[in-house]
Amino acid sequence: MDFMTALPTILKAMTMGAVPILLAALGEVFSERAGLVNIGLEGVMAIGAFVGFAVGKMTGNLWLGLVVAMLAGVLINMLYAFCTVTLCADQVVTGMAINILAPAIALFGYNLFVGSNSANATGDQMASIAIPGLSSIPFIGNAFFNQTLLAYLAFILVPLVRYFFKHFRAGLSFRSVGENPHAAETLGIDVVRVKYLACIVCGALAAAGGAFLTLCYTPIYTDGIVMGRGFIALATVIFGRWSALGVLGASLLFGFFDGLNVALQAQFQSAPVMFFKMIPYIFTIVALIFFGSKHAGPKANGQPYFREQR
Amino acid sequence: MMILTPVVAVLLALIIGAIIIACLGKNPLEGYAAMIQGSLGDGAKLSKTLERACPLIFTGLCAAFAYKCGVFNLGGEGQFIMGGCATATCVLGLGLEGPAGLALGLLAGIVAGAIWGLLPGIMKITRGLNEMITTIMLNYVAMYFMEYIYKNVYSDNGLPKTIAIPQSARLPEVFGTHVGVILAIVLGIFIWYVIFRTSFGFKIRAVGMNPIASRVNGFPVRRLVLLAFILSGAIAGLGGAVELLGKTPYRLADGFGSGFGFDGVAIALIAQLNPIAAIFVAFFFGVLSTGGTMMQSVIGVPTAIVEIIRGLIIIFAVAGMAAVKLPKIKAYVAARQDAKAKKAEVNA
Amino acid sequence: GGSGSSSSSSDSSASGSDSEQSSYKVAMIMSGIITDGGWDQGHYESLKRALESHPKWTMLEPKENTADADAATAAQTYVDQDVDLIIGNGNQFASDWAEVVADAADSHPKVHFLITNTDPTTEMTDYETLDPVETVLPDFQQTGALAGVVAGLMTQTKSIGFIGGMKLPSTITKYSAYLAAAKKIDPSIQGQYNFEAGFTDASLGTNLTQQWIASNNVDVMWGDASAVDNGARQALEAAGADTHFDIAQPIDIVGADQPTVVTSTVTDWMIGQAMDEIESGSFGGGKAITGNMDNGGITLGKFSDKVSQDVQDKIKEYSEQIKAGTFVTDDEVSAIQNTL
Amino acid sequence: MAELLRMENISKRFGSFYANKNVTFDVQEGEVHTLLGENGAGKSTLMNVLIGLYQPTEGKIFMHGKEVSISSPRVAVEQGIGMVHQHFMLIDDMTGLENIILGDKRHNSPLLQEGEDRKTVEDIMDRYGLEIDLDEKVGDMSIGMQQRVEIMKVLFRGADLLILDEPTAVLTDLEVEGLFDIMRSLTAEGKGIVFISHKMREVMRISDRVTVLRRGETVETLRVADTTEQELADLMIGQKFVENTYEKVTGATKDEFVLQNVSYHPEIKHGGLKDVSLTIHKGEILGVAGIDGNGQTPLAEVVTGLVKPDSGKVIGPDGTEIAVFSPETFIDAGLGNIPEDRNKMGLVGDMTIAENLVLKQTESDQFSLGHGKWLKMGEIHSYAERLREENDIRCTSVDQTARSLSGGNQQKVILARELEGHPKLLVAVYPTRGLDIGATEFIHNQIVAQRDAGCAVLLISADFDEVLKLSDRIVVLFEGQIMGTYPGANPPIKEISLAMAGK
Ligand SMILES: Nc1ncnc2c1ncn2[C@@H]1O[C@H](COP(=O)(O)OP(=O)(O)OP(=O)(O)O)[C@@H](O)[C@H]1O
Ligand SMILES: Nc1ncnc2c1ncn2[C@@H]1O[C@H](COP(=O)(O)OP(=O)(O)OP(=O)(O)O)[C@@H](O)[C@H]1O
Ligand SMILES: [Mg+2]
Ligand SMILES: [Mg+2]
Repeated sequence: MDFMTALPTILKAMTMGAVPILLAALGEVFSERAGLVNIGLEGVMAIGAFVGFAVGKMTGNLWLGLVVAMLAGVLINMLYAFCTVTLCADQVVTGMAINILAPAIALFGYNLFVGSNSANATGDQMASIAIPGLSSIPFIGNAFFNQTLLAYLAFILVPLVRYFFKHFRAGLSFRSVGENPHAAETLGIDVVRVKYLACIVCGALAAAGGAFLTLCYTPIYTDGIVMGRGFIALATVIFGRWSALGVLGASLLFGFFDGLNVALQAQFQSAPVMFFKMIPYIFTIVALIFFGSKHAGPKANGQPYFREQR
Repeated sequence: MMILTPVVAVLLALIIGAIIIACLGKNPLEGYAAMIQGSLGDGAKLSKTLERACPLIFTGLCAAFAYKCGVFNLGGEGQFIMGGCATATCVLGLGLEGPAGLALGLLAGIVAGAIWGLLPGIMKITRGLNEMITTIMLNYVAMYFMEYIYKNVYSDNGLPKTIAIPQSARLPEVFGTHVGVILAIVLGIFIWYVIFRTSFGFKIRAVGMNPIASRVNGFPVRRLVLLAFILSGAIAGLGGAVELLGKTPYRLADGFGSGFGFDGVAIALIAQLNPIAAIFVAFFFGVLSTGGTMMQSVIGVPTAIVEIIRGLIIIFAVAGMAAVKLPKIKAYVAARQDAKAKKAEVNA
Repeated sequence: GGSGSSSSSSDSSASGSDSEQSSYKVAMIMSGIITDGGWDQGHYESLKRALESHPKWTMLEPKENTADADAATAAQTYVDQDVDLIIGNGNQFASDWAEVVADAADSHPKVHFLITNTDPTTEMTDYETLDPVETVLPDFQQTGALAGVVAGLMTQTKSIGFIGGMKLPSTITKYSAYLAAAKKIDPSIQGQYNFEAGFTDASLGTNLTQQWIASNNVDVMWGDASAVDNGARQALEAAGADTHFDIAQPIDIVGADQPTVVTSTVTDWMIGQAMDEIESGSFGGGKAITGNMDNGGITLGKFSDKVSQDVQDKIKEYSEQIKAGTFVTDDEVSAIQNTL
Repeated sequence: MAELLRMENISKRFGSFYANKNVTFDVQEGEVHTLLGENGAGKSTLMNVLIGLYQPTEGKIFMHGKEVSISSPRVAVEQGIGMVHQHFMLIDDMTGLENIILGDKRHNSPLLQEGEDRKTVEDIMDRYGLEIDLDEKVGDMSIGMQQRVEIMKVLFRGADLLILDEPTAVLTDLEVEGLFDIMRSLTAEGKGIVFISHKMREVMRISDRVTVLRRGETVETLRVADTTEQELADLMIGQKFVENTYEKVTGATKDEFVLQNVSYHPEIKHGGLKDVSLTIHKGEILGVAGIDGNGQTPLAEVVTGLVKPDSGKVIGPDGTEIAVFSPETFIDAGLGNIPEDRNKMGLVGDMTIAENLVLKQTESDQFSLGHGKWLKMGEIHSYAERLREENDIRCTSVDQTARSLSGGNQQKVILARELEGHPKLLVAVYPTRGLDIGATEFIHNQIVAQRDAGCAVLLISADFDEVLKLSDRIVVLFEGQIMGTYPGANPPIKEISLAMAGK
């Protein structure tokens, strides 16, 4: 394989592939910073992908599609919030149930939407916006500076999220809830409210990540379109050490290895390509091993919070 | 309380499901009758349901055992698949037949599952990697590795499936189901015994609840955690072997084991990590699966409906069990019981 | 060959009621969904076409998203309902249904099974009985050659690509015939392929096609991987819909919202023929129904305006040769097949 | 003096159990009002009600004479009530400053105003003489400084009423003096303080009034000037309290456990050991005195096998050098351990009392068949019942979780388990921290009885009185080094105090 020929395309695949993971992972950062491990990202993304697709197609307004998708994501994530925050149910299994339920709802909706009218099967796409000058930089120009607006927004979100956690009062409160909710409560921080807020942000961002798949990547919805990206987003949060910048790096890294996988598949056609397909997953593990993550994340992450518990 | 809640949860989920079905203009009662008929209607149906539940018992036990030791093993699927791969490799690769093939096949499954469980264990202990993530990643690796096995190594005439396990090396049948089902049930009881009636299980539980105190009190925590990884992997691996050796089509192919790992986690948690309860919950999942298919086809609702009902059942069960543990609800229940006791006193 | 050689058991029980039977039920079991824009939708549309010409038949709600572990149960539920024809969308059902078919042959003699894309001689060796079973085996060499002709005539860069969802014998045959036919038109044409893309990961289709466009100058794609094909079209469109073309499969999707698609190779799964055989009592015996250009099993869909009349005429001409079996020879196809 | 707070007929029920019943309590401006009571008497519960963490089942609260409804901690902050909790409410991963300004709403901006707040905090630090490293992560701070952060949190929010729940339990005498100074300057400004402590001496020194709680109910409110230590103790436990004194052993010479030149991370000033040598004799209590954070934790970790020293030797009871540092080795060699943090290190909170009692013995023939292959549940249960009886462990059943026990009873469970194994060496770290006088007496009696039975005891405690009361010999630890060894009978208190300060 001529690596230099393949590289620009790999980089393009990297940036494209990173965006949905990045969006979902940023949502998960909010969630976990508030002490909620949400393994149901995969399901929320599926809802986002479908609703974004369907509303975008129905109204012809893709941004409306995105907004409604995010609302739908929030809605489904409220189910998670209610179970885990109000009822203190186990977060892992609740998330898992969302992963079963949400794609089923999306599929059901898709059946209703497309089953009656197969013209609905293909939607519209957001156009790429090439930034003049920058987009013609060799190798990286097309990858980084010729993207859809949603992708640019996702990348711009990274410094914003970072700024939020570093310099906003609410950011500090968020972190305290994930570290020690009882302490936060004694300082007048409404722990339950923060957790619900975290779920709202998480649901919205994860759904936006899903909607990216149908609004910017391919103009169709299929059952299973999320393809494990929700789980990858979970991994990038840990790999990225619960920080926005880290998450960006991790999702780009994953995107790169996925792009490399495809490049290898494209060029070594008679090889057993399943070994190429393993690359992103194996390298995520290898990267985790080397750049380690002894840092265990927010201390109260994953634990239910009972107010009157001692 | 702990038995009543899931039952109520299931009923609630079924009621919501019924409303959805009714909205589609179908008869939910007919659907649910079909569900029961299709899964428990006669001996043959029951045995199919048991066979469907069998792998879920294994992955449920895998999750329950690991969680008891504080290990969040989400890799049941990968371990299950690797178990199947090893069994296929052992039986097909060595050309084994008869009881030898069966025994070695099962053994290979156990070993491969254990190794696939060991890997995230080592990563956790040496590098502190969160096993929830590594096990999910390893699920994908296992899935693609299985693809290699059934497409490139033991492919049946170039088709994307392995050649079938020879008749003589398959698990024998009793009462219409393969003996793997009995094996799974016996294993469940055995694991219950290990966890709740042996010193080893006692230590596993202690480590799961408080690893620091366990270490201070002289338990070899790292070794126990590693063992939990290995054993839970071995349980899932055995499940993969049993599935391959016991159930038609006796081959590896796309979709082998798919979703069993996560179902296992849900089963374990709904069963409150009790291995014996896990057997029943897994059986219920089997009923949902076979019965759901029947319901879907009889009343003609989209397949997604069955999945929605399944998701609702899990959510309601988990939420319901969490709800009864809430301090407020507990206080209410306690107050009610007090009042009852007082009434009884007055009456007496 | 359609001449029935059904076994005695199904004959005796079926023929008695056949004349009176006024309504029939058909059910379809698939691993994906009916709106996947590819494989399963193709089957579903074939079924609907068959129903239009067979008013006695009614369809049950298709069983979508059937997991491997539930394949046999799904079939069994239809057997229990005495459904006359149970269709399995693809050879993955062949290995799962052996037991169900054997049981049903005894207990429900009126139930028939049709499994598509399956070669009964190699893929149904573990069946105890083939009495109630038939398969459908389209002539994929024809399909491939049709697509190859279109690709060969449309490509400017002499570089064409193919994405298949799964490495099946049929997939390999399709691609080999595709490339052989294209080379027949211009021997300098090069082919790129991927047989393992799955059927859901649209982004893989995009990335893969982008790589081929960048590294190999591919300008015509033919896909056999449902959602993945959509991704490929996305990449073609991004590279310029005026110079990059796609050939769709297995349903006809040429239209305004598919700017890159120039035509489609359409497969019909010959379900009507199976229905006829059941009505007449000749169904069964494990024979394979072939779909080809003669019986309408394989056709080329509409052309988009990107295909000039000139090219369309040539395609018609070559199509006749393909139909007659004179365009590409088996040897030419297997020569390519041997290099894969 | 004006009334600051009045709580009237407060009741708080958990399930069917009343933690507070009809409690009435008030605080005047400029007063220190102490709440006194046994463990579980309901002191913390009452205060948690006051700051809105718990909602009272019944009762009314008045601030400055006006009835208020404190529905959440936020309301309490607005009412000028601040609490330093018994278990610190700090976020280890944040700096001192971040912990202090967290959740504060003085600025309208949604952004943090760290610079401005830092100045405010530094002003308060100067005013009350509080010393805090604002940029250090709280998790890395000493306990004393963590507590000052807690107090600063309250002051920063401008509280008029401070609640200090057992603030002295974790402090050394020196630190206690510092705290008292702060408290005095606060009351001088007219602020009111609710003080909770089990240490009678302190209560007598700092309080103006004392309210005694017993089993959730008020017993009496007294002016300190009108009462005595003895009277308060009697009121508290509801019967005559008799404090023991113990005879000191002087002749013990047989070495049971020896540390020779042990070093462990000597570069860490407050967390290492430097060239420590000490000998624990059979039948003797060796007390380790010192200000918290001078190497007590690593010392305890080395002698219980939790960490391996960087250099030096540890010689076990049989006279051989210990090669493998793991708790198992030490336990096999005859170690009994009452660890520093009973919840985290001593007990498995979610296991039952019975299970915790047999924690180390599940493989013994007494409790299992075939070395742990089959646990004898009945045997375990009756054993637990016996220990519960013997050690006065107050619980409804031995099958309830250890977590649900009060602190004193938790400590009794640990003690029962450790002593039942007849250890050769008993390591007791802060064994009575946070316990009431009754429970403290019980624990002390048990430790001395163990010594008398021939056990070697290493007592590590930040409570100087406790060290003086129990030790047969005393060593002083300062910045990871042994400053000197002193006799336990008629100890040179002055000299020891100076050594504890590094002089
Ligand atoms: N969180 C809890 N959940 C359930 N029961 C509890 C909980 N906390 C305490 N209890 C029970 O409430 C009862 C009273 O406990 P309490 O702490 O008052 O005991 P105590 O006799 O005062 O202890 P001590 O000897 O330390 O003074 C005990 O039976 C205890 O087990
Ligand atoms: N959240 C809770 N749930 C159940 N019981 C509780 C809870 N909090 C406290 N209790 C029980 O209420 C009683 C009073 O507890 P509280 O903590 O107020 O005691 P305390 O007087 O502060 O004791 P200590 O001196 O040990 O701090 C105890 O029996 C305790 O076990
Ligand atoms: Mg108490
Ligand atoms: Mg208290």
